[in-house]
Amino acid sequence: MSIGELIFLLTIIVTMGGALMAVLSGSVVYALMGLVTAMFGVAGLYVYLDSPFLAMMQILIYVGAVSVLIAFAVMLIGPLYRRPKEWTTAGKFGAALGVALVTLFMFVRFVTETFPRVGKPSFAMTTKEIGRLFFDNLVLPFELISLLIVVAILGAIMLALFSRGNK
Amino acid sequence: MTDFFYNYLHIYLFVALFLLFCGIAGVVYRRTLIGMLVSMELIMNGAGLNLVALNRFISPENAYGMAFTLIIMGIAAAEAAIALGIILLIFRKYRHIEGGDLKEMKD
Amino acid sequence: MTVSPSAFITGAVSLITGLGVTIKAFFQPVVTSQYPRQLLNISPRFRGHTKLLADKDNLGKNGCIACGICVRNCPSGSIKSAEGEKREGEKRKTATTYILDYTTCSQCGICVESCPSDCLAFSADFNAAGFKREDFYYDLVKEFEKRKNAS
Amino acid sequence: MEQIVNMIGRETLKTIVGLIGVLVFVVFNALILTWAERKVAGHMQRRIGPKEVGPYGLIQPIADAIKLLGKEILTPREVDRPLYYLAPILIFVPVLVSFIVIPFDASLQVKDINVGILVILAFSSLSVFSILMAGWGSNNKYALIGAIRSVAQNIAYEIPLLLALLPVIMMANSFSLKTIVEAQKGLWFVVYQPLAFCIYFISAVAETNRTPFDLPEAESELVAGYHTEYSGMRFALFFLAEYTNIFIVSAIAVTFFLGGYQGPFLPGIIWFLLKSYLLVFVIIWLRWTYPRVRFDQLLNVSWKALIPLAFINLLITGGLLKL
Amino acid sequence: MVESIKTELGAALQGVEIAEANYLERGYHLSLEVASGELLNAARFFDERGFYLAAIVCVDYREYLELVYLFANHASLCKVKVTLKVDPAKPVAPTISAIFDCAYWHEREIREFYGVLFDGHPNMTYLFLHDGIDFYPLRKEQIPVTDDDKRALGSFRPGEGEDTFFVNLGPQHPSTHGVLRVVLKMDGEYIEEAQPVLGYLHRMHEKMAENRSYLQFLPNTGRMDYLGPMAFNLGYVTAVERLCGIPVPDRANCVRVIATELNRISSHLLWLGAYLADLGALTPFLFVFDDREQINDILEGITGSRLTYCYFRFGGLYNDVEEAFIAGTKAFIERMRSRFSLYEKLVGGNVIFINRTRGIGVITKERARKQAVSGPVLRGAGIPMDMRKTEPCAAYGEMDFDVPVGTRGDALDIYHVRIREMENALKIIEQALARLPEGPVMAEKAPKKLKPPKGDLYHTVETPRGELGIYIVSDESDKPYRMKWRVPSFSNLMIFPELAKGNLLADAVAILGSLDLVIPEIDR
Amino acid sequence: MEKVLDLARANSIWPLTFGLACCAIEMMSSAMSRFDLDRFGAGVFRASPRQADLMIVTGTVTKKMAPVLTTLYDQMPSPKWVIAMGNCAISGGPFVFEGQYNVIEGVDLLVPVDVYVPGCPPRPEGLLEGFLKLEEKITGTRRFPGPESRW
Repeated sequence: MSIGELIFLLTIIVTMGGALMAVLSGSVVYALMGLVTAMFGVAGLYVYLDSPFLAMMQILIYVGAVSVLIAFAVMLIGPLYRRPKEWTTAGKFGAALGVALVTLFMFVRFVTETFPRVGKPSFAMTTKEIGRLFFDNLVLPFELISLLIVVAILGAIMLALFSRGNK
Repeated sequence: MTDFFYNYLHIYLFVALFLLFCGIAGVVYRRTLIGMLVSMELIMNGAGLNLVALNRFISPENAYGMAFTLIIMGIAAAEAAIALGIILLIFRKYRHIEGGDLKEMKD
Repeated sequence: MTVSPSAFITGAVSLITGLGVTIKAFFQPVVTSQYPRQLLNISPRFRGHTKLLADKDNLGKNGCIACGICVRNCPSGSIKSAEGEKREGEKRKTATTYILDYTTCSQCGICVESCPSDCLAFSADFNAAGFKREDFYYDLVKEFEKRKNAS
Repeated sequence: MEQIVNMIGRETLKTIVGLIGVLVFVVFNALILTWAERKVAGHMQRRIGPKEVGPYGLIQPIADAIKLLGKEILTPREVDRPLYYLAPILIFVPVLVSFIVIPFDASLQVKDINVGILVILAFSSLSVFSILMAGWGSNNKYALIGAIRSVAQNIAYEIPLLLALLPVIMMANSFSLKTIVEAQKGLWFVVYQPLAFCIYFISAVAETNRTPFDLPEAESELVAGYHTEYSGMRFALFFLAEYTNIFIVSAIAVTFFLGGYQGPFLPGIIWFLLKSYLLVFVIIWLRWTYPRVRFDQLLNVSWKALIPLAFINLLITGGLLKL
Repeated sequence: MVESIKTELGAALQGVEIAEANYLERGYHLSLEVASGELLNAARFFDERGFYLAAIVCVDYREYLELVYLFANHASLCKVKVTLKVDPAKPVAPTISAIFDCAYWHEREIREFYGVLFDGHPNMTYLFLHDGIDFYPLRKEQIPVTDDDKRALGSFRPGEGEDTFFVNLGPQHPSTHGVLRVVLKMDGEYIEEAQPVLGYLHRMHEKMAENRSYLQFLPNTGRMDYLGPMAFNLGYVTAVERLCGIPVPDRANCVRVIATELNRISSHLLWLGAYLADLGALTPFLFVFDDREQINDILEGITGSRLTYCYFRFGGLYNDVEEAFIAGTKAFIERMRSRFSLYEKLVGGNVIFINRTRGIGVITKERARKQAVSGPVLRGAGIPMDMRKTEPCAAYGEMDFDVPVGTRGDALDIYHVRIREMENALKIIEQALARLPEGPVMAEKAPKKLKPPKGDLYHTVETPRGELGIYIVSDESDKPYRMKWRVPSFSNLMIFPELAKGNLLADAVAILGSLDLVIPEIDR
Repeated sequence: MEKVLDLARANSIWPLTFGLACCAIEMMSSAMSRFDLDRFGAGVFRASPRQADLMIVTGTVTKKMAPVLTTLYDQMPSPKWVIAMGNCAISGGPFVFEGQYNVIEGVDLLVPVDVYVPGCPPRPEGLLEGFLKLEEKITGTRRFPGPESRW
């Protein structure tokens, strides 16, 4: 096994472990930490898929923006809030087992049957190409997403203002 | 050369599936809204991974998968911002963030 | 916080003048007096703890007559005892022990002012420090003898 | 795929050596900077600063470091242990990653990644996380408020920081730091982009939590902010990371706006360090001059001034480049 | 003014005898004794006519406890003493905290030191003392605190609840300059409620005063307000001189003015530095200490001490000044004048500083009167009240100086008032130096042992922080029967909870700093 | 090894920002331009007890303050030191009298004190001397011959 494979396996374990932690841990903070771990793992997988740009964007947006936002909300609410019990130990175990079984089943039943065991062909998509695509074939989704983000920002600001003024 | 682990589509798809089901389990069983949000993000991550992997293996001549993953990221960010605004608002109003107990959403 | 351009400019100018002050100070000489190496000129009136002065008529012995006025007048009871004995051929007593508990002294100078024989003065001991509280229970008579022998 | 195999195979050694070099540099840099900070502060306040420990007090930071290492390793009872332990370690990851891609000289760079600047920016968000973990894990109110402030501040200033770097990326047509430096053969980008430079610098000072934006550790309000409960070695790690971050933001500013390692006569590395430490000096200088801004003012500066300005600047740059 | 108040008061309170007092001997113009039913009427009367409540003093005469309410006026010199006798076995009095807000704290203080219950007071918890004290410290006889009382008193504890988030500012906190503790109830970064907890440095000065002779108490004055000890010294010696009728030589008076003003500058300088340190700028702190060192050198040259000077004596000074002092002071004036522009550049003009302080902690004139704030804080609110002008002691009457006032009443105004006060202090010092006469510095017939005649006196001086009132009751012995210190910081702190409410945590620090508190003075 | 550690500790004493009363002003003075504690590496005042090595008790400790003070001391990681600065901290100073009910008569009753610096307040030189004494205690040797005590 080469170092590359080893790291790849590690990345997968980290991703899956993080996902499990995100779902199963009792405290929201740990769930968030799990989520961040999983996101990092996915970013690592993107590197293996020859798209470092996407990996960096994954970290930048998911870790840098989304999870920080969630963390921010947790901290704001946190000190005042007694966390309810989310999982019992048995429930945790069962859930993990269930997820694993379902995944395995789906994987065997559909994925392996649908997609062939292909090797990775060579690939030369650069950041430039993705950009081109956005302004070419995908211009409508791109515009829509921009609009969505603007609306989201406005909405978030409005919500924040509203809650402040409400008091 | 090509028989490294990381050259097989199935592994990526397996991880993506795993993320998806973890996310679903979380959304269903989590009681706090923030916990649900975390699980939603997991689902989105799974979807993104799926797209990129398929793009990479099935149709390497274009980059639609990657582009859509970027779009998903944008949506995730926007969704997180809005969701958190709502959660904070709910918290201010009801002093808790447990989804199951939110019977009335009208005001 | 709407900022008009002129306010913005004055603000920026004020920030830069602030930087100017500190960079000017950066190149000015330091004002530090490096204590163990250098000493400040401490005022001769500096109030350390008290010390006994010599008798005006007889420089060989201390001037304290153990009258106890300072003991009574001290606001915080720092002067524990001032005892003396009457030596032969002298009109007044001479102190044999004069215990000052410096750790309760407030350096107000009332003892110095009230001393009828003007034999108390402030020492210039400006840097006392020690490892024990008891280091600062001074016997001023013994200390006076020590000073006398040293000079 | 070929690339990756090659990278891991052949360049592993180079990367490891580079990492060790980076570690040594990080420690050395922090030692120098703590000394310089105290010395500069001292002279700005017309005093000497460290002097008695070694010549010109140069041994001072080493004494501090040894002392901090020799302190009792103390874990407060009420802390959330995993988070508390992890935070000071995690704050170091982005620091190390950033050093990998910074070109100290034309040939002195651990790895030239073609999305270099994105690596730095992406990983810098990790430091926010470690601050959050520290604040939450400490189970201390001051630390928590400090952490919340830090996050809000980082969210607010990450955007103008990025937006200020984008025009340069557009002009150089690359994410790679080395290419950006090479693109400044003629004129430095600061000449074309003075506004972007100012915005970047302000945001960078805010990102490193330095006065006048040091709200997360505002001493008069929050005792010591997010690292209130940390002592000894763990505190030293935070300290180290803070000073390394100062250097990194200066280094990026130099790379992006001040021509990186380019300069006449002297070797590139000297020019690079010279420029970087000059900016570090400015940051220290700011700290010892200004009072701290208030929380709402801090956010206002970013949302109402820096971000719109940066956007306008970006639009103008884009337009001009197309023409 | 005094006449009209007297007739109006006579009309308002039927059947109450109003005595005119000799102001020069007693420090107040009118005195009247009311029954507990009429106290509220009297308080309302004074409230309507724009008086402020300078202090409430309790005196234990063994047969009865006497509550002394001292009213004074910002507009003109008219002080009224209202007394109320209370049964020592079952001490109850009506509260006037609904009319004068500052009574809220004064009454709490009296409750714990004398055990007087105030009927209708909203919060009678411990303010100064800790739980372990089981007697009323200032009563002449040791009376144990009953269990009921103890339970009712109890020291302050922040309530525990799910929805509250408390932050302690102090007692060990970088921004409190000592051991003040403020418990802040927070909503995010905003303050919902601020509650100061005092007494972490309660050093029993008032109790000590009853145990010591007049002279022996003198060193304590410098330790009450360690930043402006000269003014406290001055207040105490002039009070005792006024009580005993000791004349003071002209030269001593001039030197007193110079020393006090120098001390005022050093106090304001330290405030400036500490305030800026609160706001996050450390360099000004060191710059002002540089200037302070100059003042310390000058003052140490005459007093022999750097901080707790203890320089004035009844009837004069501890020792005479020399040429070096005069030369040094002149040099310092030169130096200081040039430093103001530096501070203006570094601090006053700095846009961050202005934005941090403008509109923060706005004090209206009405609030200032109700809370009886004084000193620069009061002048920042726009009321030109200065005891150096209205009741000049030492040689202040012959000095020409301005009383700077603010317009908005915010922290920035208070900053400007303090800076201009320093400039005026320089002016005063210059004048005093110019007319420094030759002669002795100690009155010739200053008695060795002081036994003031029977009576009471309310004497006020302007300290760097505001109105210092000393209320002395003498019973012809060599020790004061009761000595109450009406300290400026105590009154100034009282306004803080109100100012902090609804502001950011950072603003609270800025407001607390602008009040310039010295904790030992508050705690006494 | 232990020696190097001691040397480092002695030369990098970070005090806790902990002002109680009058002496706190003199403690600040000694950190300021004129005296500059930072020369000895001791100028880094930390507000959090977790990061401090030295507690300078500057002033009167009252019974209300005592639990706070001991808590702070407990929060400091060892090795830690205490300097009792000023007479109040050493023995309650001028505030000790018969019937006093609120002052702790000496901070050494609460926490172990390493160095005592008497005075009311001591001059900054006194505090610097205290620091040198503390260095002496840590390393076992006195670094500066230092100025003689002047009686």
